[in-house]
Amino acid sequence: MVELNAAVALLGRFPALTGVDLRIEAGETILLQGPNGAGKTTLLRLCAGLLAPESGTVTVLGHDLTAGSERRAVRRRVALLGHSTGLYEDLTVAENVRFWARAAGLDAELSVERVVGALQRLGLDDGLLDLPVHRLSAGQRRRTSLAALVVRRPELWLLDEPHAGLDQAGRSVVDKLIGDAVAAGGTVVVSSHELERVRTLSPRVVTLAGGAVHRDTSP
Amino acid sequence: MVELNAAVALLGRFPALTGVDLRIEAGETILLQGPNGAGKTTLLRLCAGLLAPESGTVTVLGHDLTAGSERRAVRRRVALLGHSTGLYEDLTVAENVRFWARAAGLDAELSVERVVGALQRLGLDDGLLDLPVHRLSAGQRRRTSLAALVVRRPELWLLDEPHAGLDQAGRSVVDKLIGDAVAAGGTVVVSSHELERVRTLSPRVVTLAGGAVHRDTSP
Amino acid sequence: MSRFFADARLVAAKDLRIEARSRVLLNQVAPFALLVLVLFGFALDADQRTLRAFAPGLFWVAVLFCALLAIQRSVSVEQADGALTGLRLSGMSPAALFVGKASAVFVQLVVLEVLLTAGIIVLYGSEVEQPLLVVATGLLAAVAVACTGTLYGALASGLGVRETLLPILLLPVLAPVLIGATRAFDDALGNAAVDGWAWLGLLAVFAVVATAGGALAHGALVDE
Amino acid sequence: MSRFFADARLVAAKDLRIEARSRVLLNQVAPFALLVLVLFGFALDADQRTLRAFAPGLFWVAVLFCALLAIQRSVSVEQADGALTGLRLSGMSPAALFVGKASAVFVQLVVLEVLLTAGIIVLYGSEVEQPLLVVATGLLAAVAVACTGTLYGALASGLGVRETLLPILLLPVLAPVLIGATRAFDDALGNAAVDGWAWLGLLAVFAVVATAGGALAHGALVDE
Amino acid sequence: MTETMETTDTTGSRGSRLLGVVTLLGLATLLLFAFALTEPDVRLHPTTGQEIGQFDAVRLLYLHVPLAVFTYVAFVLCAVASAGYLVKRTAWFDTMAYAAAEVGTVFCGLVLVTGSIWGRPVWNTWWEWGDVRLMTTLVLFLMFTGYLALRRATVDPRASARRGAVVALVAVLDLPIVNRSVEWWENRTLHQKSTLGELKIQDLTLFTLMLGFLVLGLVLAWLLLHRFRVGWLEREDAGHGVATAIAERRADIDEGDVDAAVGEGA
Ligand code: HEM
Ligand SMILES: Nc1ncnc2c1ncn2[C@@H]1O[C@H](COP(=O)(O)OP(=O)(O)OP(=O)(O)O)[C@@H](O)[C@H]1O
Ligand SMILES: Nc1ncnc2c1ncn2[C@@H]1O[C@H](COP(=O)(O)OP(=O)(O)OP(=O)(O)O)[C@@H](O)[C@H]1O
Ligand SMILES: [Mg+2]
Ligand SMILES: [Mg+2]
Repeated sequence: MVELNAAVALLGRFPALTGVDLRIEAGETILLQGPNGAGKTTLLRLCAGLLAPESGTVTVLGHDLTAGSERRAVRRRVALLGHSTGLYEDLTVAENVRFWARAAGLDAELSVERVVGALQRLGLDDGLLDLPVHRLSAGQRRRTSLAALVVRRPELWLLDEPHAGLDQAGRSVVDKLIGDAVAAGGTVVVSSHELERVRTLSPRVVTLAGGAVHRDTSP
Repeated sequence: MVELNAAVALLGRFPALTGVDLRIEAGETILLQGPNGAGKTTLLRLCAGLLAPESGTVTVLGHDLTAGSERRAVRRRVALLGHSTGLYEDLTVAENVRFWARAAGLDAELSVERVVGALQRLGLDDGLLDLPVHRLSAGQRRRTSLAALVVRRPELWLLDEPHAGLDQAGRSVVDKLIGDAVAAGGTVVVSSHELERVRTLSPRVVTLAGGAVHRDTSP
Repeated sequence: MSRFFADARLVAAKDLRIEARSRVLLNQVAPFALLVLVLFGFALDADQRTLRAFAPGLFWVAVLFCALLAIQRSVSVEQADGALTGLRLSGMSPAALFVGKASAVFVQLVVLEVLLTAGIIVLYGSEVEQPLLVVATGLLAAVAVACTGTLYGALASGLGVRETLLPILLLPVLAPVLIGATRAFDDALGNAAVDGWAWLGLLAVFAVVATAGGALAHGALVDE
Repeated sequence: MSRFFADARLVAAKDLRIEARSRVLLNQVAPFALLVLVLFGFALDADQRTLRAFAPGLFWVAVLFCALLAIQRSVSVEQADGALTGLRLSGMSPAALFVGKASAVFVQLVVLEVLLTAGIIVLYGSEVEQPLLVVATGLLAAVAVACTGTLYGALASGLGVRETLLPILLLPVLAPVLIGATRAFDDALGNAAVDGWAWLGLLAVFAVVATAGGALAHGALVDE
Repeated sequence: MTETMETTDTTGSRGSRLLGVVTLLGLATLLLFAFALTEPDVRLHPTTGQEIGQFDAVRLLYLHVPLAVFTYVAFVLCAVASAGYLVKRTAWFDTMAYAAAEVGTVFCGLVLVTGSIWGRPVWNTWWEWGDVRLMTTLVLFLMFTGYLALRRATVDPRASARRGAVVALVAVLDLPIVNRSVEWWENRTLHQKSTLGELKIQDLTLFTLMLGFLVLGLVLAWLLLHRFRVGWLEREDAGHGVATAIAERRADIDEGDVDAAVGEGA
C-alpha cells in the first residue's frame, strides 16, 4: 500500500525527512507521533504526492512517486487533511463541500447525495450550511474541511492532527470516520499529539524523530 | 478581577455571546470548555478589550470595558494567545520574540534577559533561533508565539487552546507556565477541548454553550 | 473531454460566484479603472486633443493595471487558505483548472473594457470609428491577458511576495499585447493611419499561443 | 515622549528589516517602477520630445503605483498572521505605530524616487535644472504619500478585499499630491514656465496635514 | 406584532408621502418651465448679426446649478454627522452620515452628467481636462464612491461607521476647493464663475432657476428622509434580529449535545 525506503525529502534546503523506512499494508490504521518539527506533516505530504522525494523510494498505492506523472496520478486517490483548511472564505459551507465533491469528479446527482451525508456526519446542521466560511469558528471550519474530504471516499486517508480544534463530539465523529474508512477497505494514517485519545484506534504507533522513524510498534 | 454581567458581544451581526455572567477572582485559574462555536474565542477577545460589548457590563482588572478608552487601557495588562500566532514570517524566531518584548515596553537590557529566558522555557533551542518563522513547523510556531507572551509577564493570561499543536513536552511546558503564572500572582483563563489534560490545572471548569455560561463548577 | 469542460466550468463558476459575493469587480476594480484614466488626465495636464491622441495607449495601460488586480485576486482566492493544495489533490487536470480560472478572469476583463471604453469616450473625447475592430481587439486582448495572467499568477503563487512579484513578471510579457492592441485602437478610433487589422493578427497569434502554452505549462507549475 | 519615539523607531526598524530580508523593494517594486516608465513609452509611442514633456506626470503616476504596492505590503505584513492584534495589545500608542509604519514607507518611497529619477533621465531624456526643487518636492511628496497611505492602509485593513479597495480610496485623495508634484517637476526639469516653489507650498501643507491628521485618526482606526 | 410589521413595511409616513407628492409635482413643474416655457439662449452677434448663444443647452442650468449646490449641502451634512459620530458614537449620526453620503454621491454624479451634457454643445467637449472645477468635482465624486465601497465592504457595523467617518472628513476637505477653484485658478477654467450674485437674467429664467433650487431641495430632503429611514429600520431590524438571534441561540442549546461535546455525562 505505502512503502518508503530511506526516503529523504527537502523543504527548501532543510532535510525535513532524513531517511524514512516504513511499510503500511492495505486496510491498516497507523498513528504517527513525534516531537514538534519531527517531520510528520512532511511525511504525509510526501505520501500524498505533493513533494518529490530527494532520494530513496516512495511507493504509494502502487505508484512510484519518484516520477512526476506518478505523483500526479496518486493524488486523486488519496485525501489529505492538512494544517490549513483549504476552504473558500466567501462561499458558504454547503457550497464549499459541493465544490470539492464536484472537483473530485463526482457527477451532479451523486455529489448531492454524498454532500448531504457528509455534512450530517460532521454535525454541520442546517443553521450553518448557508454561512460563508469566514464567519465560522475554528472548529466549525475544521469540520467543514473534513466534510469536503469525506465526500471523496479515497483509498488512502492522510490526516494531519484531525482532532485539533474539535470538541469532544467532533473527536468522536473523527474516530468514527476513521473506523468507517477502514471498514470500507481504506487505509488511514493519522498524525496526532493526543496519544491517549488516538491509541484506541490502532495498536500500531510510529514515532518520528529528526525526520526518521524512531520507533515502530508494529504488531 | 474579571466580572461579566449579561455580557452580549456581536461578530458582525451574529450574537457570539448571548449574555455571559462570570466572575473570576485574582489568582484563579479557570478552564473554559464548550462545543465548537460556543463562543470561547469571542469571550477571550472580549476580556482582552479587543471587542466592545454590545450590552451588559464587562469589568476587567478594574476597567469598565464599555468605554473605548478603558478597553485601550486594559489591553496592555493582558496577554492573549489566539488561534493565529501573530508572528512576522520573515523575521527569525529570536527577532520576533525580541520585537514583541520591546513592543510591550520593556527596555533593551531587560528584554534581552527575558527573551533568553522565555526561549529556553519554551524549548526553542539554538538551532531554531535564527530560522525565519516561515520555515517552522506548526508546533514550533506555536511555541514561538507563546514565548512572545511569556516575556510580557501580564496580570491576566487569556490562552485560547494553548496546547493545540504542541507535542507532549510542549504541553507540559504550557502546564508549567500556567502554574508559574499563578504562583507569580497572575490570573489565567484557558480554553481547551482537551479536558483530560487540562483538568489537573484547576478545579474550576466553566462550560459555555450557545454564547452563554452553561455550567460553572465553582469550587 | 467532457470531464475537462465540466471541470473548467466548475472552476470558472466558482470564481465568478466568489466575485459576485464579494463584489470586488463592481465596487472596486471598476472605479479603479476610471481613476486610472483620471490620473492620466491629471498627470499629462494636456488638452483634450493630446489626450485623445494618446487615448488608445492610456486605455490599454489602464486595462493592464486593472488586469493585475483581477489576477491578484484570482490567485489569492486559491492561496488564502490553501485551497490550491486541494485542487492539486482533486485529480482535476491542470489544463482544465487553467481554462476555468482564465475564463473567469476573461469575463471580468471584458466588463472592465466596456467600462473603460465608455470612459475614454467621455473623458478623452475619443470616437469609435470601427466598432468591429474595437470589439475584436478587446476580445482577443482579453483572452491574451487572461491566459498569460493566469499562468503567471500560478508562477508567483505560494510566494510570500506575490503582490509585488506578479507585476514585474507579467508586464514585460504583455508588452506585445499592449503595443498591438494600442495600434489596433489607433486605427479603430481614427487616431492614426495604421493598419489595425494587421496588428489584430499579432494579437490573435499571441492569444492562441497564450491559451495553448498556458494550458500546457500550467501543469508543470501547479502540478509541480 | 521618549517611549513614543522609541516605539516608532522599533516599528520602523522592524518593517525595514523585513524589507531587507524579503528584498521586495529591491527585487520587485523597483523593477516594477522602471517597467511602468517603459510601458508608458510603449503606450504613448512618442518621440523623445513628447516623452520628455510628459516626464513629470509619468514620473509621479509611476511613484503612485509603486507607493500602492509598498503600502499594500506594509499592511499585509501586519495582517498575514494577526500581528496587528498583537500590536493593539502591546500598549504601544497608535500614533507611534503610525509614525513608525509611515517612516518605513517613506524610506522606501525615497529610494524609489531616486531610482525613477534616474529612469526618466535615461529613458525620457529629462534634465534636472533645479536639483534643490527636485529634492524638496521628492521629500515632501514622499511624506504626504507615506502618511496618507499608512492611514488609508489602516482603513482598508482587515477587509478581505483590501487589495482592491485601497487603490480606490487612496488615489483620489492623492490627486493634489500628483498635481502639485507634477507642476513642481515641470519647473524643476525646465519643462514649463510654472512657479514650482509655489506648488511646493501646496505639497508642504498637504504633508503637514497628512502627518498630523494621520497620527490622530490612526487611533480611531487601529485602536478601535 | 402585526402593528410593528406594518410600520416597518414602509419607510414613509403621511408627512413624507405628502412631501413626496409635492416633490414630484414640483419636479414636473420644473421640467415644464425648464424645457418648454423658458426661452432658449439666442442672441444676435453685434456685428455679424449671426445667431449665437447656448440655444437649448442653457436649459440645463435649471438642473445643473441647484444639483451642484445641494451636493454641497449633502456632503457637508455627511461630514457634520460623521464628526458627530466620532464624538458621540450614536447610531443616529452614523445613519445620517451614510444616508447623506449616498444621496450626495447621486447628486454629485448628476452634476457631472448634466455638466458634461451641457459642455458638449457649449464647449464642444464632454470633458475638459485642466478645468479645475471639473477635476475637483470629479475627485469629490470618486472619494465618495470610495466611501460607499468601504462601507459596503465592512461587515462590522461599528468598524464601518468609524472608518466611514474618517473617510468622509477627509473627503469633505475637497468641497471648499470645488467652490473656490474658479476664483483661485481663473485662467485655468472654462467653467462659469459665481455669477448668481449679480444676476442680470430675465425674469422667467430667474424664476425657473429659483424653482429649480426649491424643487431640488425638496428632492434632497425627500431622498434623505427615506434613505435615513431605510438605514434606521435596517439597524432596528438588525437590533430586533439580534434579540431574536440571542433568543434562538439560547433556545438551541441542548443539554445532551453540550455534554457530548465536552465529553461529560456519557
Ligand atoms: C462635467 C462638467 C461640469 C461640472 C463637474 C460642473 C460642476 C459645477 C459645480 C460643482 C458647480 C457649483 C459651483 C459653486 O457654486 O460653488 C457648478 C455651477 C455652475 N455651473 Fe457647472 N459644471 C460642469 C459643466 C458646466 C457647463 C458646461 C456649464 C455651462 C456652460 C456650467 C455652468 C454652471 C453655472 C452657470 C454654475 C453656477 C455658477 C455660480 O454662479 O455659482 N457648468 N458647476
Ligand atoms: N518551508 C520550510 N523550509 C525549511 N524548513 C522547514 C519548512 N517548513 C518546515 N520546516 C522544517 O521541517 C521540519 C519538519 O516540519 P514538519 O512540519 O513536517 O513537522 P511536524 O512533525 O509536522 O511538526 P508539528 O508537530 O509541529 O506540526 C521542522 O523542523 C521545520 O523546522
Ligand atoms: N466573523 C464572524 N462573523 C459572524 N459570526 C462569527 C464570526 N466568527 C465566528 N462567528 C460565529 O460566532 C460563534 C462563536 O465563535 P467562536 O470563535 O467564539 O467559537 P469557539 O467557542 O471559539 O469555537 P471553536 O471551539 O470552534 O474555536 C460561532 O458560532 C461562529 O459561527
Ligand atoms: Mg505538522
Ligand atoms: Mg475558538
